[in-house]
Amino acid sequence: MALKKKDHLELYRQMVLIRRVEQRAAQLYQEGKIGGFLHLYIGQEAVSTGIVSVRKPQDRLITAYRDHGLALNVGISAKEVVAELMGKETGVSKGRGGSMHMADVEKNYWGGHAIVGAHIPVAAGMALGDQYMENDGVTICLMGDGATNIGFFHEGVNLSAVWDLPVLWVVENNQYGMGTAVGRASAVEQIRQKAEGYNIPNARLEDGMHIMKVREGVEPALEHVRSGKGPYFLEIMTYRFEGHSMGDPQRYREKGEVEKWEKTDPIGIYNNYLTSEKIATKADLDKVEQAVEDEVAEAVEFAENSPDPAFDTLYDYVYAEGE
Amino acid sequence: MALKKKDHLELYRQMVLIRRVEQRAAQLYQEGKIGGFLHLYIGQEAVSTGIVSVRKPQDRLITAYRDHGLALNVGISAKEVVAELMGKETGVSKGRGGSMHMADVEKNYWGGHAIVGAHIPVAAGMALGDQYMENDGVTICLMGDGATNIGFFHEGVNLSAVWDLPVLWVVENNQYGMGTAVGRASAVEQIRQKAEGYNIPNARLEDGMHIMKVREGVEPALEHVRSGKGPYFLEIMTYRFEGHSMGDPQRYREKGEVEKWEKTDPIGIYNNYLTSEKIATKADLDKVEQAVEDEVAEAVEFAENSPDPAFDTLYDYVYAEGE
Amino acid sequence: MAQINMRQAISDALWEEMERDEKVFILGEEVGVWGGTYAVTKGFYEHFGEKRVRDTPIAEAAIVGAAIGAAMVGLRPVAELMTINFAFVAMDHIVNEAPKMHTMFGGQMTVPMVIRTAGGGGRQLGATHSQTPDSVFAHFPGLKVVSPGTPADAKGLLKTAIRSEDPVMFIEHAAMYQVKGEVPEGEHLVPIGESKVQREGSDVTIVSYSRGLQLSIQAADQLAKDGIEAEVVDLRTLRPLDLGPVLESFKKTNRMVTVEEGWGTYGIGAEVAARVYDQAFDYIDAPIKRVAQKEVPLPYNQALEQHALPQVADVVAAVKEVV
Amino acid sequence: MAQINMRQAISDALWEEMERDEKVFILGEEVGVWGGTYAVTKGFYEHFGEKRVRDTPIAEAAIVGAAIGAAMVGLRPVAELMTINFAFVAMDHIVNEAPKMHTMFGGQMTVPMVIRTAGGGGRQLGATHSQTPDSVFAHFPGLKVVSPGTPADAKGLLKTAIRSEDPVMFIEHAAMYQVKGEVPEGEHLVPIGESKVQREGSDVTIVSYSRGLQLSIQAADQLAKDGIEAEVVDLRTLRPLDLGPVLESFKKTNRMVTVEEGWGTYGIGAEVAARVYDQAFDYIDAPIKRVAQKEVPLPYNQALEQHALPQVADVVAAVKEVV
Ligand SMILES: Cc1ncc(C[n+]2csc(CCOP(=O)(O)OP(=O)(O)O)c2C)c(N)n1
Ligand SMILES: Cc1ncc(C[n+]2csc(CCOP(=O)(O)OP(=O)(O)O)c2C)c(N)n1
Ligand SMILES: [Mg+2]
Ligand SMILES: [Mg+2]
Repeated sequence: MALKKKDHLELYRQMVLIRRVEQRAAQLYQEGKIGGFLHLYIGQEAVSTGIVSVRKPQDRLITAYRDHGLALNVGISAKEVVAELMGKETGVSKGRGGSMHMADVEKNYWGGHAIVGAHIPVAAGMALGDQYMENDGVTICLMGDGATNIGFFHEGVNLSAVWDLPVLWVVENNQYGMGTAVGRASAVEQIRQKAEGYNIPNARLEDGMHIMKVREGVEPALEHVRSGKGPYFLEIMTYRFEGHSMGDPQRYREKGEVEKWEKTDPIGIYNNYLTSEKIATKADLDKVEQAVEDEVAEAVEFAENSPDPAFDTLYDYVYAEGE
Repeated sequence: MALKKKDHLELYRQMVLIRRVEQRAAQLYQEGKIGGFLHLYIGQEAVSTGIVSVRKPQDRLITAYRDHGLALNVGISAKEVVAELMGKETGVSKGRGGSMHMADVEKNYWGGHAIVGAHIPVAAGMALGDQYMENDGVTICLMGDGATNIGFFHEGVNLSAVWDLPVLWVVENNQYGMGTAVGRASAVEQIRQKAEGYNIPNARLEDGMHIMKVREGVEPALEHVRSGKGPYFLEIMTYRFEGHSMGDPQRYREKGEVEKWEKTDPIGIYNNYLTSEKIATKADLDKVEQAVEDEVAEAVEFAENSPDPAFDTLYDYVYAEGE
Repeated sequence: MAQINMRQAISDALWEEMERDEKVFILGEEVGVWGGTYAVTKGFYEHFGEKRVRDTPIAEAAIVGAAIGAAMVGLRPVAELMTINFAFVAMDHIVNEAPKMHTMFGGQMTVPMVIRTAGGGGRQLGATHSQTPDSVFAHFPGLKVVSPGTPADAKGLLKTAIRSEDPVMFIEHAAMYQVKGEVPEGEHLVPIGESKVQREGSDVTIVSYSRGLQLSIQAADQLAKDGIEAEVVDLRTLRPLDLGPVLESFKKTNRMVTVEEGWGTYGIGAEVAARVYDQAFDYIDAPIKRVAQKEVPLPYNQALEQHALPQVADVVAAVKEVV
Repeated sequence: MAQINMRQAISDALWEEMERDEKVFILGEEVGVWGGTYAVTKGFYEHFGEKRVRDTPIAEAAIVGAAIGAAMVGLRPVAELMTINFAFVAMDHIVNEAPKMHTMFGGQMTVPMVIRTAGGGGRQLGATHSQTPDSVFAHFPGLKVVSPGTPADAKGLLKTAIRSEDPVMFIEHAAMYQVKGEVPEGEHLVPIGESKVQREGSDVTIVSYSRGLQLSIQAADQLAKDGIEAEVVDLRTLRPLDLGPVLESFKKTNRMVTVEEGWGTYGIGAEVAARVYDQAFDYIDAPIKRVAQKEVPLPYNQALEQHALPQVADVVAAVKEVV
């Protein structure tokens, strides 16, 4: 799929939108307007944006709690995202889910799951659904490096291989699970090696900070799965610039580490790429950025003015049927 | 460790003892004198006997519910084993555990565990204990092929690698987990490949029916671990001649499969080996067999005449301390 | 009406629902080739094929997790956990994923799935394999928990569960598959969340469910010989709990005994008693007695195990205390 | 006596026990380099080193399983589960391994370990991360379950738990680490299995524990202004449950309210109420009222979450109903 200028601008817009929404969210958190956990995706924008840019509408997405990126990529409006963060009835999950639980089933985005790794067998089940119903969709399941150590990973990934399920496993290796560096929690050098234990074809994408490389790596993996060859396992190297959640003292980082990685800021890289390849001018990009600023400001205003869920709706979604 | 004649006769005795105790147990089960589940080890005797013959006293053993073999190998008397099967106070676990829960801590045999794979992290913890206390013992953890698909396996084995624990993982690949052939439950051709996902050195021992080959394979693996190089992962090929437990219709076997494997009966093979290598005469072996017959008859009598646990002991071992 | 046993009733319900709706499928350990460890799905694999009767690896979290995922995207999975004791292995998915999805995403997803499993003791399976921890699952809003005591209810409730839009945990009793009873022919549906008087009487109300119901009916028959007419109310559903018929009966009898096979502490009877006292305070003539398992992990020895389990005589004695 | 907060009290208990006995060690996610997600083990890694303060992979079953194994061979592990919600991931090991080992092998093994974890809601963490499922764990004989409500008890109970020969689940409340109270200096041990009157009164008995205790004390203070003197009994241990002080108080006041943060159905209050009715039937002047969480998975929105959680006003209202 060759990208036109407007496609590039759209991808750039998404990445900037994620960044700005999250930066604003961090402020709102400090102001006490957002509560609970807030896991920022800052630094990893190229991964979700790259993936969503090559998926087809029938491809389902599911991820862990670091889920704002995908939410914005699939087209949930900044309004609904910010409103959800503020727990409002107008939020994408009606204020029930918060930061960790954003989904939009209409957009084939299945959330946002807070128990580490628990969504992995669930993703296998979604892929089983498509296989059973003979749909040609692929389930794309994102997870963190830390999640690959929990039993759910083993059971879900093995099942996908035994049953040849149409699922693309994507590990976002941002090099830490909370404060634990990959090497202190996993015994292999590359997480993709874990796929060998399930006989699943796999690769590591060394540069997850460059959206074009993400696209290049994901597209064939996705087509592999779509063509009926069973699951595929992709490790994508990236980095989380912020703390794990708000209030992380970040004692676990090596000195200078963040600075080193910030030089590889995925937005900076893309900006550079677009201008140096003459795909877009600086003015084009500034315009995109300004539009995003406006959108985010509007979203915050919308969210602030939205109502909390009414008390009498407390029992509304406990059961789908009867009680 | 070169074996003398008397050592060979002892190993032969153990294998025959396991076989006869279990055959007798199957009868007692039919007579209603043994209840619950009864998982026979028949066909796999060379594995446990070979392993125990090369372990040192400081090496801890732990396994799943198919645990009579190890129990007899470590020297729990046939009396205590049969009494446990019959639920008697004189049983090795005082009639509380039954077939699936035999242990003798004095003999460094830690049971007998009925939840598939749950003992794997426990074994890692035992090895951690030795590492922490700077003992030079190795924890030898046996498990079935089926157990390698559960999350516990993944978590326990990974931990052993990350922490360099002195544990020898042994998969007894008897080719089925209940009625499910290995290939229907695991995605790899050889189960030892799973160790690659943890960067653990590994091997498959193709012939687990010949006790000499088991010894040859296990000894270096054990020494690898003992020398401080971290865990080792060994897959041993074997076969279970009987049903999974009593009352298994065995619809899952291929035609002629059992017959084919029975030709490789580990006791027959060893008998053959001992006589053809002129290590022992047929008369020597007959004598061993006769002694075993007598021992088993005595054990059954002992067990039948032993008392049930008294009702007033019901609460005795619920807590070690207070209530 | 036909007299059929519990196994057949459950099997018929599954069969009919699979014939009716091809979105219904079964997954679990040994449900296929083996025919189900309790033979409930015997013949299903041959008739419906491996797509709809799926043997899984030993991986309970994957079984329940995959069922959740498949349900989310439109199928109607019936996940079988061989026994309720293994439900702990899938605990997160049962209590923390399945029942939360609908509410956490503001009603966007439903999880129309059934987890079928068998509980109960008395079969000498030892402490880890003999539990009746029903209250533990029924503690969680979002989950429906059903546990039938008669073949008719088993059939009717299971069919309703399969058609329900919510996750339902369906708890059978491993020692009751042979119990016979009349089952209406044709479409027979029993609503979830309705208790029922299973035997009429005027002197005392016995509240129970599942195997406790059996004990209660037998006790009532014995008590009748002494001129005591017990009314037996079957809860059938443990969440949502319907106390209507219980209170109605109690207002007539003013005396109550609760009967459950599991441990009493934080068990079913405690909740029933606490509610009845609260809601029918003016009708109480004697303290409510609870009959339950003695507070120990069940021992293997048969006599000791039976000593720890509630017996008909215990129910009779409890009733005599209150009348 | 020093005024210290709950965090410090717990931290001190751990520190002192680690200084006293070098068999005591800590393992869990982020307990080391990070210093504990609730900062309870801050400074421990630096002082005791990585051998005794062990960061683990995200693998709860391995954390608890390894602790069990280490305890079996002679160490005294304190396993930390970041929150009680993740205890479901290790459920089998918590309820089906640790509490069964001692009894199943006829007393041969003990499992002297502590599982420290934090429960509770009110911090906008959403449905999967906000639970108080204490009764679920306290249902199992063989396990001891402790949940302190004051810094002094937290310290004294944790020290006792670490010295106990039995597995103890030690449940803290995530929103109470800042709560201050007087803690005796020097060796301070509080026995497991003893309830305690935390505030004296003569008009009504409020039974609670953990954060419920806080609510109860605050309610009692308010009630005092209206001339109602509430006696507040703190259960402190949920298994074994000590009703001595509860009954004693109730025989004086004849009125009771139970307060717990978790769901009422199959919760703590139900058991307390059922026992009190049974054991003090002649002293009851009014039905016992239970204050508990509304029966919904907790929503993210702050106001709605608070609406679902029990409040001081609810306790006051319940008391006014019964006096
Ligand atoms: C089962 C479970 N254990 C622990 C946690 C707490 N926790 C939340 S995120 C996290 C780290 C996950 O790391 P990784 O998978 O690498 O994802 P990342 O945060 O880096 O995106 C932990 C331990 C949890 N949510 N669930
Ligand atoms: C967690 C759990 N799930 C299911 C079972 C039931 N079960 C007992 S043995 C067994 C098969 C195990 O197969 P394998 O590990 O190959 O050991 P083998 O019986 O061949 O020795 C199963 C499914 C169990 N005990 N525990
Ligand atoms: Mg990470
Ligand atoms: Mg096997």
